Amino acid sequence: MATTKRSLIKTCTAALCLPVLIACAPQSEQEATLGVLYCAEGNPESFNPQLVTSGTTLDMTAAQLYDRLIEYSHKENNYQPALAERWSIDEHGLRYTFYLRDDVQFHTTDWFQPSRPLNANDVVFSFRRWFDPSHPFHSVSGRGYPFFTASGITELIDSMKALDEHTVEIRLKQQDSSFLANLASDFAIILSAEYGHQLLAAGTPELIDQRPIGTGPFQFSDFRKDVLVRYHRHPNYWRELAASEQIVFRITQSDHKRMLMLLTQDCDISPYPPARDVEWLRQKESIELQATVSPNTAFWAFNTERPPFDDPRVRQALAHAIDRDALLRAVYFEHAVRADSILPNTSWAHHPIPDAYRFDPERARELLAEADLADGFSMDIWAIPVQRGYNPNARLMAERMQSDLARIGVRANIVSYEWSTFRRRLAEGLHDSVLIGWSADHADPDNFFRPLLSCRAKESGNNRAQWCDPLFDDLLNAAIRTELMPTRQNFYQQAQEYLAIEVPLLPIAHSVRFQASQADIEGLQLAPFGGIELRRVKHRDTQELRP
Amino acid sequence: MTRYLLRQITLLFFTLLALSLFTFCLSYWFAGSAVTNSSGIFPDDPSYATIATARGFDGGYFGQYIAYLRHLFAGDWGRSLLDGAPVFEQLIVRFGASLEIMLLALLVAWFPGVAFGVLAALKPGRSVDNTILGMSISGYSIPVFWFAQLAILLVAVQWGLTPIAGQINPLFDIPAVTGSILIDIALAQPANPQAAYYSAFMHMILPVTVLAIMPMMLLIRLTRNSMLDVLNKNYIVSSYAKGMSTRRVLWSHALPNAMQQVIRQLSNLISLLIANTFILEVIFSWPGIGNWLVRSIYERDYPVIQGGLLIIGSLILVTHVLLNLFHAWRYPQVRKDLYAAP
Amino acid sequence: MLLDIRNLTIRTKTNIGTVNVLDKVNLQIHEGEIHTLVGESGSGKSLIARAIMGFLSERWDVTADRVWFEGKDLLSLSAAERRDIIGVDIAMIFQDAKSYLDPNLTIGEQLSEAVLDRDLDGSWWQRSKQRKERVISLLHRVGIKNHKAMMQSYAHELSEGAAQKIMIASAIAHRPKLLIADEPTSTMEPATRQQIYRLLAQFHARYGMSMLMISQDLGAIMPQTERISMIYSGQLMETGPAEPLLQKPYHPYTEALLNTSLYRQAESQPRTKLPTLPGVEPTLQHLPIGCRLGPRCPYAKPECIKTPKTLKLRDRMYACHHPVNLED
Amino acid sequence: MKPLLVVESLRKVYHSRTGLFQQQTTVALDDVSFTVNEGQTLAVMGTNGSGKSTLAALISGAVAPTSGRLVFAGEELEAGNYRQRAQVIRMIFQDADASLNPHLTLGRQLEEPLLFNTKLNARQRHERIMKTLHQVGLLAEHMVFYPHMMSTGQKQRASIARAIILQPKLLVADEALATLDSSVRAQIINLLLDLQRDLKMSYIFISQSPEIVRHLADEVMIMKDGQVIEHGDVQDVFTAPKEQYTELMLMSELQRK
Amino acid sequence: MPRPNLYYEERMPSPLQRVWLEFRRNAFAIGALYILIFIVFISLFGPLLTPYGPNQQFIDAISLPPAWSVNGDVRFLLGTDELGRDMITRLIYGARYSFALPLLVVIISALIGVTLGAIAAMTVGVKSSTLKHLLDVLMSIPSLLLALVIIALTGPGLGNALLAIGLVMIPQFLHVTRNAIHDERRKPYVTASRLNGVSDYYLLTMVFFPNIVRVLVIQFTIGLSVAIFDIAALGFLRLGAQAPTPEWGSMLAQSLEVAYVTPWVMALPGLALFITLVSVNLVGETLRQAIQKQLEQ
Repeated sequence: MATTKRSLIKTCTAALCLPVLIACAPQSEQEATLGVLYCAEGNPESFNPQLVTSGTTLDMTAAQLYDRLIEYSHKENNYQPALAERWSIDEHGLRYTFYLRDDVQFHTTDWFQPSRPLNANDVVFSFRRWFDPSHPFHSVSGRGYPFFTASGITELIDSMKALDEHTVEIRLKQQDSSFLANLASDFAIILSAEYGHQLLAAGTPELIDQRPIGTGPFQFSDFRKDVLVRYHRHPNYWRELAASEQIVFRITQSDHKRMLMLLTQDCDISPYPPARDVEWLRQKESIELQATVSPNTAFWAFNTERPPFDDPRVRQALAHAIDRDALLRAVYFEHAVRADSILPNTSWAHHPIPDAYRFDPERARELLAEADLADGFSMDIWAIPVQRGYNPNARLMAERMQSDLARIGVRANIVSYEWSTFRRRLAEGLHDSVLIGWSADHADPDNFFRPLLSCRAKESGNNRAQWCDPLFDDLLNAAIRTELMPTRQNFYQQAQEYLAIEVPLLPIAHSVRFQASQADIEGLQLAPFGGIELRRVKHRDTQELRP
Repeated sequence: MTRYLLRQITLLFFTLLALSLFTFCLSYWFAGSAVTNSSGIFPDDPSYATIATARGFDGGYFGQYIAYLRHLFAGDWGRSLLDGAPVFEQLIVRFGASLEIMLLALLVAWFPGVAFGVLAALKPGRSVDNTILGMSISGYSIPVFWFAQLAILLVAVQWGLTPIAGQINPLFDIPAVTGSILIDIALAQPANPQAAYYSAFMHMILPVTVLAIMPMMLLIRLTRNSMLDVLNKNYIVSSYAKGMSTRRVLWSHALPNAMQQVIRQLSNLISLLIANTFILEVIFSWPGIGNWLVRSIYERDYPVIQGGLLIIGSLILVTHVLLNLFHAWRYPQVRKDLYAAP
Repeated sequence: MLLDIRNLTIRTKTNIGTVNVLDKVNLQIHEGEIHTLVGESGSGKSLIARAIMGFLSERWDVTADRVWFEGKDLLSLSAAERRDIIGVDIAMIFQDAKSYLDPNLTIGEQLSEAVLDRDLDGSWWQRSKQRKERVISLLHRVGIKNHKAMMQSYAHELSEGAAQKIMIASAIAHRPKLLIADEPTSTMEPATRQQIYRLLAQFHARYGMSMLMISQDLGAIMPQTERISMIYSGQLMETGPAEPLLQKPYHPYTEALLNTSLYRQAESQPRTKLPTLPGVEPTLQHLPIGCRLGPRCPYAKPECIKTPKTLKLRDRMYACHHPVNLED
Repeated sequence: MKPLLVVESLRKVYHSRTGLFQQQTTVALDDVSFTVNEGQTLAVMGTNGSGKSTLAALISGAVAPTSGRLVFAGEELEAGNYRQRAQVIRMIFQDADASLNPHLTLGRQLEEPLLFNTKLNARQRHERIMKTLHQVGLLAEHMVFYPHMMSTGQKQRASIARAIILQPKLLVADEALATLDSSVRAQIINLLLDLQRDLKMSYIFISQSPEIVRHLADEVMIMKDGQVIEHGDVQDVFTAPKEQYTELMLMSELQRK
Repeated sequence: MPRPNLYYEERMPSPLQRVWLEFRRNAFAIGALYILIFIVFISLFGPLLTPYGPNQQFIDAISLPPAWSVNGDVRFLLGTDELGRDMITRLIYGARYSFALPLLVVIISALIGVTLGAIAAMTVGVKSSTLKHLLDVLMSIPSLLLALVIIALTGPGLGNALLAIGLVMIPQFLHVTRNAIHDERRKPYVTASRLNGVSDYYLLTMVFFPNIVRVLVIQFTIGLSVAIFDIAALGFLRLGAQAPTPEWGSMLAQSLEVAYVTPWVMALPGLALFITLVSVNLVGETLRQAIQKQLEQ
């Protein structure tokens, strides 16, 4: 038998010995895994919302890690105190004074232990970072501050100082009716000055955006690129503590995959479920679907610096070539309305000009002929690789548009990159045209014009049309300098009419925004503007571990 | 054997050198600055000049290559062009994750593959053989990316049996140290290891099974063919002449010799496994190297592409040599052939 | 009578239908006898050996009136019963011995497989020790002194002669009553051949075992052969004691083979043409009817086709109507 | 008798790599000289590895010598000039089966030497092939046979046909009879004897069998380790071998007598 | 030369014919061969068979199930996709990208590789075992990975993917050819031909080639199967054919977004790919077995 044994051993070695298999453990009800799983669409570009405009990043950071001085209440339609317990504005609308709370604690983590609660220094530190080029952190991360640059507040602020430990004063150069709205937006968050100094001393300033410290309901714990972002509850939060011990953002690019993950309970919350799936998701008992009319616009922006898109006739022609009603059916499954202005229909300044964008291939061909392009040309359509509230499937939309464009002799080529590359290249202006959109950060109509189409927005890389028209900028500036509604409305109307002639972009749709979650998730509310607040979110019952 | 070992190691050394030379050359072949492509530092970065000097770009190509090798050994494999993260750190974790499913799939494929192959070889031309062979060819032909998707829809979504993404329920706070989730759980020592292992196990079932299908089918055919070959050998006859039972003959003579041929062709199997792992990682959001490499190619993240190729290439080369060594160690007559080769 | 084979017939399917590869072969081997079966390649001589050993796969249909070994019918035994005989009472060695050794096991390992458990006793450890001793003694018996080196070597390291010695050692492990040797020396150089024959003769003398030698050339049969059977194309042509058969063959085939084997060369003149049978051995698809030598036989008459028969003269048998050398 | 082939101090050394930098040198043939006369048969005997196959390969031209020269009828044979050699020296291989191209019909294979070594036209070639087939005892129909359809004996005849189709002066047979059944072997021996008589060819016959050598050869050369240790008339060498090595080799089955 | 069949009634199959006779005995393999011929046919004449264009969109027929289901429409036998394109039309056009183009690529690489391999084998002898080892190592790298490397250099796209696969296949054919010729050249029949004084060209075409053609055929079927799979896989990873090209792999990738709601859009291209691969592999494996059997006689 010795021989048999020996060859048996040899064969076993040859068969790559089996490691001890894990015994299948039964489901255990340990508490260490309590928390909520949120399916995010992409990697966060940064953990500092000051630096970004992408909704993905904002959703994952702004409301979770940070707080703002004031907040906007959709219910009451006014501004509410947050870190500032109250504020005052002088009669000229030029001097703003904020009185801060004294009980606000920063996150305590492995890499930072705060020695003091929040004070005016932190606020000044945070604000100066984006408007003061001499601030030591101004050029850290090298991304610029697109929202602030584009909305013009960088230029607007004259000075800022701490009057005492809990009072901050901001002076503006001129009156601006959207200033408070901007302060209440997701971008105007407060960082820790103490942490900033500690990092400067250590020579690693860039960590301020990578291992964030804030005052928000959650504190940063872990980030694995393409896999997850993990936050834990901030135990010393100044408001009611977060309902969940832990919140994990799972990074999944495919919307279909996210939806399947919702079905397999790999996710608790899935923002922006694809429009085509909305109907049957509604039927599922295990899934709760929320919808809100959201002030957003999907549009097709032309790079007006590149020929032939520098010719308004070409842009008009392209606008007339697209059958947007068909897009609404194919892409939005009718969960959207056609956009005839960049401004959403919910806005008080909304002024639709359907005729400028109507579907008319004949007219399109004429216009092209006028522009000496009767034979057509070929162009790139960049389609955003992620789905946003305003556009559930840009790629599909681009494919539909391809056939529309083919009808007027334009050969379109669809281009797409991973989301962060996409945005980087977009900011560099490497595109011919792009299918993208905008969701409002706050209710002021200015938020739709200035960050998207002003000359400053072009500098900040946020102007997808690379369009800069002094006349248009003048209209916007005039509108913002007054508080009088009819006057502002008039200016905005003119602006929209001007856009209908110049067509730097073609508005496509204002969509309904959906959000899906497991039925046992509570505390989740859809905000019409900007990001998602997750601090009240939790599973209804004592949570159980799911494999 | 020692001489053979030395020879194989020399071979490995030179092939690895050739591989590193190739990835080094890629910096030049890719579009853009070679400094950026190898280090991941953009020309507008203030440290660009220092980096260029450190990488020998003020000198000749040879000096640059030496500097490149030095950086490789120091673990400085450049930074991702996309997010500036050091490539090497990512690589290690992702490599662990890839290796984990590859090895597990190989394991899952191995035993049924060999068993079915032997079964088919015992009754050549009979219905058992034809069924197994037909199954093997069809199974081998299923496009793995399609099959994975069907499996997800049916097993995970329709029946709700398994999760479909990642290595473990992310609510388990398991820091990624090696990338291999089973090892990481052991290292992290969570409060509830049983539950964590269970969760990891459930996450693995689908990707590992789907990944194992093609190698298993290939293995069936390899085993069947070499087994048929071996069963016709004279030493099988002489074993029967000793009065040995069929079982003993199979176990101590036929199977070990058949395995020899299978092991010789194992590198085919490994290459199949690697290619399929790439695809499946994308589908199952497995945080492995293939998933990462594929996206980097799409995004033209050159330092990552180079690093990924280097590590996958090295894996293949090392496996190749290990297989050769194992083969020579386990099967003595192979060594004679090797020496006899002119 | 140790082995008694009556009317052994082996059929197989070819593209022209089922043919009798072996046609009613009779073979008797007495205790202690060396019996040589001579036939050219393709004549079916190896099939007989394999049929006895039970090696033939299912595509060979084996039937016989009897294949008795010590009164037991080998064809009707179960696999387990057969194993009590094969490898114990009947052993076999082969042509091209090296290929019959497993390339991946050492000679020691392979030889110990031949040692049966039932011959050993005691604990596992003791048994393995006994086993090793048996293997060493086997090696010594076939004249291999350096058993240590031999046990650790592999087949590819052996010379042809040494490999055949290992096969013999394995075959004689249980002092078989019958040793079947299928052309054990045909590929060897003359000197090595002599060595192997001497070794076999030695065991024959020592154990008194019967041997069935298979050879394709009358010129290269074992000198100690007592009886010879001639087979041609699956039919037995002639059987008889060695000396008389070689001196005075009755069957034309035997005579032709003797002439062509240069066996009687001493008598022949160099550079003269050899008397040969015309034509070639038939293939399975073209087997002649009746006596299969018919088409090539210089004495063939119609009755050879119609009524082939086997005649017996004293202790010799021949299957021919027109025997040669029978005038006395 | 005129000397047909003169072999002068032929030497063949093989190099084989054993390690990265080591080389192993094997002397296969060491300073071998001899002469073959017209119409004569020279047998070469020796155990495996004695260099006799190397000798056959060298003479037939399949292998180039390390040093030494071959002079055929006063003309030196160049190594690598196959066409020069094919006219005068041809070879019969040990394994007839393996020496025939399995994918060509016999006719095509017989035509091959004619195509490259003669100026015959298609009809003449065809005639020559038919004639040669008859000479070796094959039929016209064998022209369209593939090797796998023929018996061993027929294959050996075919390879002999290929050897003699160019009407060479010298035939080298490397163990050409070793694997044949005795009756087939006798047929081939007869054929070779007939051919020698009809075509006045010389043979170099490599064999291990004393019986065959005695029956066919005029002279015998005994080789050991690449050297000729004994060379002489068959009768002389067989009746009174000088070396023990020779004696051992000649022993064989004849001792039964 | 007289023709064999004229005066010899029995069939004289050449060894290659015998392989075919053996192959023909397997009904499944013959079926697979017919399928492949059918796919070649639709690749050639696809546009004549289909009523619509591959990218023609029907707004009134978005995501229709196959015709036999309740919501189906006879106009679209296998249904439509999320853009209202006819599935069957796209599948037929896809055969060009997923079968015909890889086939063409493999043929071209085979021609180049075999030529180079033959030249290499004829001019350079077996000298360096190290070189052989290096080539062996190169062969053990998955073709998909090599293709990925090339695509990393050239950028994604169907043309680049085809180029990459082609480049990857060439050394494989080269290696196989060279090895096969090296294995053959030691055989006595080659020596015999050499001694006949034949030219190198004759040696290559009449002596080596017929004897290695079986190795090449097997390598060809393997190569074809790998090429089809790799092109589809690259399309699936969005590194090969780009939308809206109806290449099966990229169709599959696009269909993932709707796989749950309209499963047929995903199932069909995968099924087409599966059937094609099964056919190629079945033909290849049967051929291999037939050759094996013929070698054993």
